[in-house]
Amino acid sequence: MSRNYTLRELMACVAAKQLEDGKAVAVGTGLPLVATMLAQQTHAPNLVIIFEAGGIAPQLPTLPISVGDSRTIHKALCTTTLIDIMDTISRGYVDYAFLGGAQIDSYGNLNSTMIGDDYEKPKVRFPGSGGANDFGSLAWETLIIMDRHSPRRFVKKVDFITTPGYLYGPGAREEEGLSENTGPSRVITDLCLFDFEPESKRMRLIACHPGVTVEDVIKATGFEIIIADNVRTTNPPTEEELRLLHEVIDPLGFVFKK
Amino acid sequence: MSRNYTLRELMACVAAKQLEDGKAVAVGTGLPLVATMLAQQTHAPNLVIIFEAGGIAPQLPTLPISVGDSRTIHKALCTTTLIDIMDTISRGYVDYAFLGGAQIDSYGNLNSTMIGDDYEKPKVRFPGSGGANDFGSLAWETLIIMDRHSPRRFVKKVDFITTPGYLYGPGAREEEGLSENTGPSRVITDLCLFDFEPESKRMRLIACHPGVTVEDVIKATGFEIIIADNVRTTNPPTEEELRLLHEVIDPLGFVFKK
Amino acid sequence: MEMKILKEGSGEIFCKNTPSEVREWTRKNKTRALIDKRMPIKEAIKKFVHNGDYLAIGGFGHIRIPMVSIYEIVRQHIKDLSVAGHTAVQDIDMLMAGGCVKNVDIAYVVGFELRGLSGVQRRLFESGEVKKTDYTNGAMAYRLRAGAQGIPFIPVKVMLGTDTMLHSPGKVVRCPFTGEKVLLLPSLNPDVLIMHAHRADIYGNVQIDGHIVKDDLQARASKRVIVTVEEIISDDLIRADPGRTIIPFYMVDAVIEQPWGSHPGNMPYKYYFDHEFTEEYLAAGRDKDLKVIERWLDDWVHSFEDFEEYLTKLGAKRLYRLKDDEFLRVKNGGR
Amino acid sequence: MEMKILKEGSGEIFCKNTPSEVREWTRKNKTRALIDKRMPIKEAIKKFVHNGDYLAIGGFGHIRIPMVSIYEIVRQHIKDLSVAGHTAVQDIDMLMAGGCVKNVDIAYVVGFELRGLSGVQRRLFESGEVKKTDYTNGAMAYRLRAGAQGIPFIPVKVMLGTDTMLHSPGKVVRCPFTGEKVLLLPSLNPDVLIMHAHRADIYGNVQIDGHIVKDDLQARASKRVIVTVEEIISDDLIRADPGRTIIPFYMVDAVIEQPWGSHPGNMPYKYYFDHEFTEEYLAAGRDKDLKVIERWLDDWVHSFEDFEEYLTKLGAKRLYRLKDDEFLRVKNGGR
Repeated sequence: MSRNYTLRELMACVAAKQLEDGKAVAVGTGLPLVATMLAQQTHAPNLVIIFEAGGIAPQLPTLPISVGDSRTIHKALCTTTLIDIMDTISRGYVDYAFLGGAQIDSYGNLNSTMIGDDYEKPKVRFPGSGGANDFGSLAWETLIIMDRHSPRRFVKKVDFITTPGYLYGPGAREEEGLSENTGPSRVITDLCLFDFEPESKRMRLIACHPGVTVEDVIKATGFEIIIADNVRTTNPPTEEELRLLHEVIDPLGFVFKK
Repeated sequence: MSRNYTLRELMACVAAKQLEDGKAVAVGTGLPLVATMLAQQTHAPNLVIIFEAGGIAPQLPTLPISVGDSRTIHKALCTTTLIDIMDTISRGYVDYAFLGGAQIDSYGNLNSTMIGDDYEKPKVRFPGSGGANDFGSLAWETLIIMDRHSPRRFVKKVDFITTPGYLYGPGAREEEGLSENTGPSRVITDLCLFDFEPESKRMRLIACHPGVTVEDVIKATGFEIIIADNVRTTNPPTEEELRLLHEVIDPLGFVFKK
Repeated sequence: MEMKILKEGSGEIFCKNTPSEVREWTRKNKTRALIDKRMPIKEAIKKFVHNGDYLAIGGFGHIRIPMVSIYEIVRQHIKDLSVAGHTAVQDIDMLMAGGCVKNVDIAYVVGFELRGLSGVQRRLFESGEVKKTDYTNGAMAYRLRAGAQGIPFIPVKVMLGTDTMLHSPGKVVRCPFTGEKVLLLPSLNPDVLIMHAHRADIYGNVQIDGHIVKDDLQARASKRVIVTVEEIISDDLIRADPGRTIIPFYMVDAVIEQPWGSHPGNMPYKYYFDHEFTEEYLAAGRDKDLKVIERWLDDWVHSFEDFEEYLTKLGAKRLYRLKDDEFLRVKNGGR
Repeated sequence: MEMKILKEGSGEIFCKNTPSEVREWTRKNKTRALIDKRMPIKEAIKKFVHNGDYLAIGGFGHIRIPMVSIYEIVRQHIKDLSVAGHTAVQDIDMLMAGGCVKNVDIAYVVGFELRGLSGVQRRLFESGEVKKTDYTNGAMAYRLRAGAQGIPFIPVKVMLGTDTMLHSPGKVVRCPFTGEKVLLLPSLNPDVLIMHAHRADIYGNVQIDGHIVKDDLQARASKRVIVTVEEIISDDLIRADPGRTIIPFYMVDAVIEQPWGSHPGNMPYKYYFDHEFTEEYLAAGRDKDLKVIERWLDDWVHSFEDFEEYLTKLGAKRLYRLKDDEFLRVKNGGR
């Protein structure tokens, strides 16, 4: 099938649409930040971007390559400390956190720590939480972006819960002491878009990308998924969105390799 | 007896001598600050003055009338927050705290909260701790200045322990959870100078002001005092000290009323 | 394993907000959008300060205090406030004289430092008319830090062993890591903060010159924040020096430009205390005849429509003298 | 009444200092006097960084990192360090490549963000050669805040319910005021902090432009503090703008002026990442032949007497290009 866009571009556009104008988002770099910048350039000009290293509401001149680099404080309204940002999220000011990971399970629990079953000698050691656990614990909604949707990444049980999704089901977050009314709300992959079924807190397919079938998603997912009554098809990127992605947001091709 | 100085001037000079050069002192205003400024003008030019409202190492142009006023940050090396100052004391950076109170007992416990025995309806309500309890809990040495030395102010049992001295004796501070090796070291009054006997942690007379006898001190004190083997006589203020007090430190006569 | 509560104080917790409730409230009631938050002080106080609220006050008792808001609260006869007496001097005294206060968390009140004790506060505290719980300046700051962090309590190493502790709500436990004793204090999330700063933009990005005292913590811990400023500046200037932003816009609900808004307090780098004004006020409050302080309030608060009339009554000459005092200029040297 | 410990993690606490010990140590070992603290970096590292120390690093992994100190630690073959991996990227990677590290408190390591994973760190962590305890960026910051406050533990509302918690030393209890569950974490007081800032005076009053990240907390919590700066300025300039002083002098043990001291890191408002340098370094570390990274260390660290030689090898043209990048200038536009 021929398309004039890549799956990563599509993911950025779908992710951007999850962000409401006038809200605040805590974000790392890479695809989540691209999506956030795209939202700001399109339907959400009044979206407030907050970086964990201390940058608040910068006017991003181009894509930062680190969540703390100079771009993240470019003409910011406030530069502060990491702990102040964590406190700010804890106090309820941050609507969205944008996360990814190496593995995810049906409750949206994320692993960015290790692959393997021996903590002392993991098969692969990943970075660990960074701010992900903090964001996923404290922000109101967690948006998750996972590319390379496959049974190796969408697993029944993650090797390590780095960042809490709904843990082991409804009420589990509250039972463990996490704040009420928080948790993952969307998972954007290179195949589809999930939300979480309110009753079971398990991942639910709500839209497939153009050309992807429900069957494709089922095959690519290592756990049983809930399928919404009407599975939509996501909109492909518009010409304008593609232009913004390449000319304005990532002109150096850090995320969308040239 | 005729003297060319007042008792408050003498107290300031005696208090100043308790401060070693190159140390840090947390201080309020009034007589303690006058003593601190005098120390800086004489033997301790490298004494660091820290104010609870956030001023660190200012070049005091004249006596501040509040522990937070503009003078306390005049050409300071750092202006910060109250909590940062408390943390700084807690971390062990502050050698001396300078306090006063309405009542004191033999262990150096200070009352600046109330007179009377009914907390709900005190006879006199005083300001409360302010930063005094914090200073007295956290600084290494607490220097106490008490004027109007009398049995009403030097009492067997204070009506309210606002700020901890040695509480109920040796080991009591540690038992209650306060940091080790802290506590009051000197009490400067308008009659004399006390330290605390190491074994009993009780007030001990070590010097009388010129013209004051040990008997005078005993009569003016509502509890039994320990008397050092050699009770010295404090030095009267020098001409230069008096000049500094009036011309440089308190030219407007806030503490030394004109 | 357990952490036993070894000792606890009997002090009442006047502020009932928990961090969890406050966070939920914030989500629903505070915008994160950059919107113009300017409004008249009258409207800001009416909208954001309610009878029975727990009030936090910026500055340090008579330094950088939000007097324009204090006067307006008195003028609007707001009642039954609980107040953080976290070094509270001229600010709380006026509120108590105006009959606005029911409860006080005391760290430092009643005193005007070198100027002596307040007649108004002594009367109200000694009669038991206004209720109180005792803390320390450090303790109150730590409670606010817990509130700002969104945790329900915080360990401290002050107040231990004293009556101050026994009249607080603190609880003594042993640290489960080191075994040492610490005092646990409940967090503090005030309903509303009034504060005065040097400048802000219309969105509420706030700059303060000199010591911050506790305004940063109070803004982070409080539900609602009213900021009066000496000057409103453009957001371009804010963006040119973002390290100066002590409080970011989304914490702020109202921005009011009011030069001299801290009078008779000391506004660092702007104007010094109006010493005579405060002495006159203190004398009125100390008069056994309660009509004297009432008359003072009539003359200086109730008879005015707004703060501009107050400034007019003070007169430019008097105000400019306070600038000379601040900058240690020889009085009237060049004028 | 009691607070029961409901659950606890198994993670080892690598930093053994307690706030009480650190405070006592501070009293005896740190001067409060204003003295000239300049010294060569070689001397500062020799004097203040010891085998087996717990090391904190300023900046944010590859932003405002104290590379001049990192290189010197590697050059001096300091061993058995425990390191706060509190977003540690280029900084910790070099230390681990140099064989200096024994234990790591992990919040974020191994990754170079968009640049991918580190070969050096994967090898050392996956073999178990370097030991670790897991935390989060928030958790590590809160541990430092407790250390800075001088309290032995702090409650947090993160890590709850996760394996991250189970591999930390955290303990879950209920708040004695609200009944909600919180996680208690031990405070953190590092032995030594190395950090790079924009400027300081000779006494160690430090200014940072832009985001502070965690340097303020680390300086307050740590026993010893080594500050390298782009520029030493007069204390008159410090006194003219004391609100800019992020770290006051008495916390600082050594001040070293070293322009470009964060290279190849990004120094905000000064120079951007040396992207190619880091890519080359990363490639060397990923090579299965361990000689490749050793050769890299020989070429860029061990063969130099000091940082000046390193800068000379980089060359002025390359360095000035990083200024252009920082200021988003068209490359070589005007040169």
